[in-house]
Amino acid sequence: MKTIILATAIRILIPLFIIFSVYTLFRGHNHPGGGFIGGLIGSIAFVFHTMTHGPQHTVDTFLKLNLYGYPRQPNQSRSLYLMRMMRVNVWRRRKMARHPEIRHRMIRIESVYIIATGLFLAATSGMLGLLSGQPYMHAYWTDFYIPVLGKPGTPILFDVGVYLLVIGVVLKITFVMSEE
Amino acid sequence: MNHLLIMLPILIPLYGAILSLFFWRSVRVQQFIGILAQVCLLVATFLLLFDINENGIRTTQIGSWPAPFGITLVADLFSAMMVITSSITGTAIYLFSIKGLDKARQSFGYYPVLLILQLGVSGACLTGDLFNLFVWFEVLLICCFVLIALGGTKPQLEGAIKYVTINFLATNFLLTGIGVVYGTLGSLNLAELAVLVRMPVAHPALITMAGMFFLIAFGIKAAIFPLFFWLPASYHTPPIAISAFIAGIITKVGMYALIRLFTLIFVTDQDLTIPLFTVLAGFTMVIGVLGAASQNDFRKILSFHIVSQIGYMLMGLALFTPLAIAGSIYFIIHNILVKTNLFLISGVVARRHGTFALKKLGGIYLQQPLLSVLFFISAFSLAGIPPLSGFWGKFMLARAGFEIDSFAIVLVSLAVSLMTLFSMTKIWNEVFWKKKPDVDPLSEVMTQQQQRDLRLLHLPVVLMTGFILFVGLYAEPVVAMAQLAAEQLLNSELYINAVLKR
Amino acid sequence: MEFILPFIIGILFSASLYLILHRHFFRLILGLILSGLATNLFLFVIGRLTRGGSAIIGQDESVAVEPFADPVPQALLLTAIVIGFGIQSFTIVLIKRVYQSFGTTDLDDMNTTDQIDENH
Amino acid sequence: MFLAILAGFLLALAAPLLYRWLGKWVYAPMALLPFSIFVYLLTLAPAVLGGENLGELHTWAPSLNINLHFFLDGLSLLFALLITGFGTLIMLYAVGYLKGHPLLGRFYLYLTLFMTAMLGLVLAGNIISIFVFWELTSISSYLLIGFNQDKEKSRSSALQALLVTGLGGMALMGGLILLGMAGGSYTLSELLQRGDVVTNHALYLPALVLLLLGAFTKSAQFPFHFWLPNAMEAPTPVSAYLHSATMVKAGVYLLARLTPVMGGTDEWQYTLMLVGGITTVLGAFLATQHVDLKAILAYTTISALGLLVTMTGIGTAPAMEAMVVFLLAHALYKGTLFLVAGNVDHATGTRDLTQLTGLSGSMRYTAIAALLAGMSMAGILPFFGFIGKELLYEASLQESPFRWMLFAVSFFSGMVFVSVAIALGFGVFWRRSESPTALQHPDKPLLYLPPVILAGTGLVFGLLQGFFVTPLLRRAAESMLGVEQVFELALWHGFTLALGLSVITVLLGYVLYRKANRLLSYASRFNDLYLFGPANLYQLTLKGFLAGATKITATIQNGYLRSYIAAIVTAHISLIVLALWENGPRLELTNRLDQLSQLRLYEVVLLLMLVSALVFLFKSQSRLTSIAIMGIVGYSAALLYILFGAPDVAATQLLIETLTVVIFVLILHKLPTFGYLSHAAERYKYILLSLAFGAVMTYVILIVKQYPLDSEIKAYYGENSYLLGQGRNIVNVILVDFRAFDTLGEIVVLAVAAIGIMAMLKLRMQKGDKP
Repeated sequence: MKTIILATAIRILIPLFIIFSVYTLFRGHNHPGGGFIGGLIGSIAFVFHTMTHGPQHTVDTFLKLNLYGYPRQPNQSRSLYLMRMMRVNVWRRRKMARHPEIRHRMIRIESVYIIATGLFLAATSGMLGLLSGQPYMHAYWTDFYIPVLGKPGTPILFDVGVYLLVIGVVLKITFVMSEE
Repeated sequence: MNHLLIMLPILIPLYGAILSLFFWRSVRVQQFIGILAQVCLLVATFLLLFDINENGIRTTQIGSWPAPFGITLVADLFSAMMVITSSITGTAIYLFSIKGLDKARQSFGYYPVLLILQLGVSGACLTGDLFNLFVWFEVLLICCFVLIALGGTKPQLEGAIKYVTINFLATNFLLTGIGVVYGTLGSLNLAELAVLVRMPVAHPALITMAGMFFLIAFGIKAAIFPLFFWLPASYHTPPIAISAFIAGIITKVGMYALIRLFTLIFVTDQDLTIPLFTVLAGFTMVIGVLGAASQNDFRKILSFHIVSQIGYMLMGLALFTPLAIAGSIYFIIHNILVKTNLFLISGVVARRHGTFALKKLGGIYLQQPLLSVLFFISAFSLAGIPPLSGFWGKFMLARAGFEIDSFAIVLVSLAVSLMTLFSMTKIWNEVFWKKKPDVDPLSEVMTQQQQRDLRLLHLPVVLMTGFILFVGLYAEPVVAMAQLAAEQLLNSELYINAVLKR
Repeated sequence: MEFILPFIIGILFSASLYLILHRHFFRLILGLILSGLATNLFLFVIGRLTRGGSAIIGQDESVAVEPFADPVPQALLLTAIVIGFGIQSFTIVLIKRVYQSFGTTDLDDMNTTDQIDENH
Repeated sequence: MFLAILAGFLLALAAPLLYRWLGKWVYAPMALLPFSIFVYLLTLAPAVLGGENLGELHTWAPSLNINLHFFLDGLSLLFALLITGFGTLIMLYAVGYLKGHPLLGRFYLYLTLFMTAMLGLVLAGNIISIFVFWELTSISSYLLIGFNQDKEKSRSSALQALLVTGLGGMALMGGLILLGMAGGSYTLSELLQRGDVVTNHALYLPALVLLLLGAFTKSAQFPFHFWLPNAMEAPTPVSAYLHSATMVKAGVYLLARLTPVMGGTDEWQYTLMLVGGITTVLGAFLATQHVDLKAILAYTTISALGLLVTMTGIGTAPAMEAMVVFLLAHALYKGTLFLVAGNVDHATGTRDLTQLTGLSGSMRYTAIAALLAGMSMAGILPFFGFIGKELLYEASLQESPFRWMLFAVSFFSGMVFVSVAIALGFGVFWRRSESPTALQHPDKPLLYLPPVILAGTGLVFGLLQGFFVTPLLRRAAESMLGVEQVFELALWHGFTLALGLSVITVLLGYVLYRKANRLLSYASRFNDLYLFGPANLYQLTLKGFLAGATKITATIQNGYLRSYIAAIVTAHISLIVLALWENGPRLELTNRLDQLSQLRLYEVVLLLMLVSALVFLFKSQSRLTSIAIMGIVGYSAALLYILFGAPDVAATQLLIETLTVVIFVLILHKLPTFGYLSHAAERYKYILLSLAFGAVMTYVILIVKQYPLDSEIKAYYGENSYLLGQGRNIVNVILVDFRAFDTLGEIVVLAVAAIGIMAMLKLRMQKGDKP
């Protein structure tokens, strides 16, 4: 299966797929599409990537965060230390990576966390209504439109949750299965 | 606040599960979250019950969409009682799992799935929408699949395959049933449907037919005759903490759905349904108890007894008087508590002696007097010996049956309860009284850690036994509430008015 | 078409049941998937069908105008399909594990947990 | 009274703890309790004897009309005094008998539990609470019979007793409910006023049958008598207390209690007389067939119980009088004899009558007790038993169609009683022999005092019958008859017929005693007959039940998934047919045929594709082909969705189908190829079933679509989706807003499925599952 052409094609296609899936997600409220379909489209990109490159590679490419850090100096205040860490990680990554004192750490984004986030977003989108005395999942909409994406509101947030969850689930399933 | 209270039984386990997922790597944190969630749930459900008891049926419209169009959550006494009982059981199971389940299983999503199971129970019991009911049943179902197969030992897989296949079919029956209902009446809201079926409809036989789909679907979930096969094939295979919860709760949720639907909606052709239910109830009781009598394994006996007891619950629905329905409700509550407890006890026994086979067990009467007492109470409660809890349900059902001259089914139920007594004494005889055959001195020695663990395992059992004793010795509050709940069920106007705000 | 669909669905149900009743694992899973498919179609068809018009409100209108497809069965169906997917994939994996553990593909070989343990 | 019961239960539960703290002194609190209740009851006695009925009400489950109603009249008082008085002695005796037994604490638990339950039973004034206590006595009796739990015999006897009395218990429950319905109340005091209403009620007969079943099993009447001798496996204090003096009399108590309510009819009288009579004769006869002391006592107890039932059945004033007097007398002497038998067993290690001789030298006090009790049992003059026997004869000789039969019954049993009394009271102890049976330990005060006291009471009651005893028994008889009674008990009635008969009884009894060995030698000849006896029947039933249950279960729960599914689908088909059979709508197809003409080409292609895919699916033997075909079927379905205006569904279906195929490929590519496994005959059966199933589903769709559907939901969603839901895609608005709750559940399912799949593939338990 693993041919160079396919592999390259997929590498190029994946960003397209993801952009398209996000588009489908937001467009779904007015046209065919929505969280599910968007999520499925998005995840199918990853699935093909996994099938061609193997799960490890997919994880390395898309689901790893590089974090950099160095030990705190004895007399350094905690907040200052945190701020510097932030700066290291956000602005000066490349350069700092080669710094001898810096140790870097890879954080793997477990798909379980994506699932949990999706579930959390979906569940919490309904909490706003509940906390303001309305029934659960009472919808709140903004007054403005965002071009292409449409009108933001809690149901859209819900759909985003669905989207994330679907991606997480499909990723999890494919990873586990292709490790077999 | 009103909207919040009825949502809590759903939100607490949901957020508990989400949190547990975030702490995927740490079993300890998951345990903590789980127990915290269960305790909160317990408090919330009690608050809900008191609230309903005072103010009548509570409803909330999810997303503020008015009644037949959005999804309604309805909490009447029956659903509140179900939710409370399940949260009590859940608390006990959580306590049990900490020491009663191996670490490997615990670290593979056991706690979040258990919470979601709890969520499914709450959802199924509170929802007032037919399709939403289906969704929550699916939540229950997938959790059960996962839990039954968790660990993947051979018997588990074998049980799971039967469980999955048959319940998958049940799901399809349920969906087709929903299709038939929507295709005939054009609505999904239970209250609205209740109104529609009472109006002159195109053809009443279609409603009855739709009812049959639900009878099959929920009949499979509730394990009534002749649809129960998956239960004895699978319930005894997973680790005890899992089978205790599933065995205690799931079939009763199926029974809940049956009672709900056949008191609220499918009441138009009772000339057909009542004799049908009576026959099914009789067979379910008898076949279940025969199955139990023939088994020689602690857990298998208990599993088969579930079937038999489902027959009693169905009997209440078949008799269809306020007292009978109240009897069913009481019986469900009692049975959830007792059955879970018996399973837990079998787990404690097996933890000590490493087996469930009656033949290889023995001598616990002398070794573990406390456990003996706990078992004795639960077992004889199951057998319906007064003044323990089983008696009251049996009494209500028997009286209700006599009152409408259904002598045959009452006599069957009494005979079955004698056979239940027989199999409970069989366990008592073999596991507790009998001397343990071929004692292996090495296996008898326990390290201090093991002893401490074993003692901790008693905690949930004691807790549950406390509830069982309360429900039995001081039955009045539960009985009175079950009667009120039955009145609410049979007086569909109450439900309809509460939902449709008429 | 509307007249024929019920028969097609019937055939699908028959086929799925026949596959399930086979003793082979692989056919079992095929049967289950097919049965899920048939159920979904059943749900779709039994709500009334509307040819052509989808359940989308046109750009110029603010309410949907008849004839538009009944969105309710569609929404139910979507939910059902996704739920079905979750359960199906679990089942597929389960069957794979069963095959790994038991080394057989015959369902009839799996009747041990129902047996009554001898005690006499 | 409630407090007494409560205290009893609490003390019972505390017994094991007390035993741990107090050691053998545990008997002090345990004996003090019944004694203080006894005294308390005595303080109430004057009021009861004055004709009052004391009541006490505590609500328990008022919504079911089940309350803790206590009710004390003559009958209850008689029983309650018996229970507590005898209970005190037994509590003392038990510590002597079970000295040093490690489970003494539990023994006291059960015994006290039983005593309290029994007390509750006789004091209860609500028939359902009578039942509650009734079952408690069964349970505690079960625990007591199985007290030596390591012995197989003991366990099976306990089970037998529980099952037989349990059977009665279930019947009794039914009977009491029916009685409550017939009489319109569960309260005893109200029911007692409504005898006429009850006996004329349509439910009278079923209620009677069930109640009698309950009473007969408990009181070991024929054909349920067999459990009682087996129950002698219990330690002797238990046998003495439960199985001679108290629990077995619960059935008699119930009959007596309900006489004013249900008695007086022919059915009642004849059944009681018949069953009681048979039991009397049978018990007496079987008593002559045994040499084991406790067995003999058990059978004579059965016989005595039979007499009590017979007397209750006769129902006349003299019969009731005889019944209460005999009841008291029997309790006194039989209790004594049991305790004596226990002493002998304890001291010598044997209960075989033929091996026991000349014990009077070594066990003087026990011997005296035995002698006194024996004389009472034989009905010798100054003893209370004498009064009882006189009255029995008088009652049975009254004018009635069955007088000779009744007399024969009581005479026969009297004769056997005399013989047994001689054997036990005289033979074991006083008959001279060269080698008296050796003792393992000397007689102990805690063991001999209780029987001596009991036997002495029999003598005292006989001599001082006028004081307290007569009024008490009079009130008791009144409770059964419902009218005021004036009778006096007297030792000496002059030379009456009854006296003469008594003398003859004693003489013949002596002859019987002499010939006992001869009779015993015949015993083996009856073995064949016992095969048809109820005891054997019980065993056969039990075995048959187990075998049948196993067979049925193995057939139904056979382990084959396909047969389960076939059963379920069959059930489904038959239910649908059942629902539509009688008044289902008729299927109109003709007017729909024109729809066929609207068929378009691409639709035909689609359908053909679907059907041919199915055909290939059946033919295919390869996995990959099958997977591909499944994909085609799924995509065709997606096309169908598009055709009918469901783009979202179609898109989802397409994507899901793709994913499913991917999963298939990932997971199942290593499975072997497959062929047909089922047998040809089965295959045809399954084909038929499948076709029927498909046909039913098709029929359902057709019939439902025959009627118009106007869904207000559809209209509402169409109107409000954009205006309120801010979305033009109605389906999506439903999914994320109108019915977002469904979607929430659905994503939860997905999440759990992912977890499950991961757990399934990653987690492999190597060892067998640990609980």
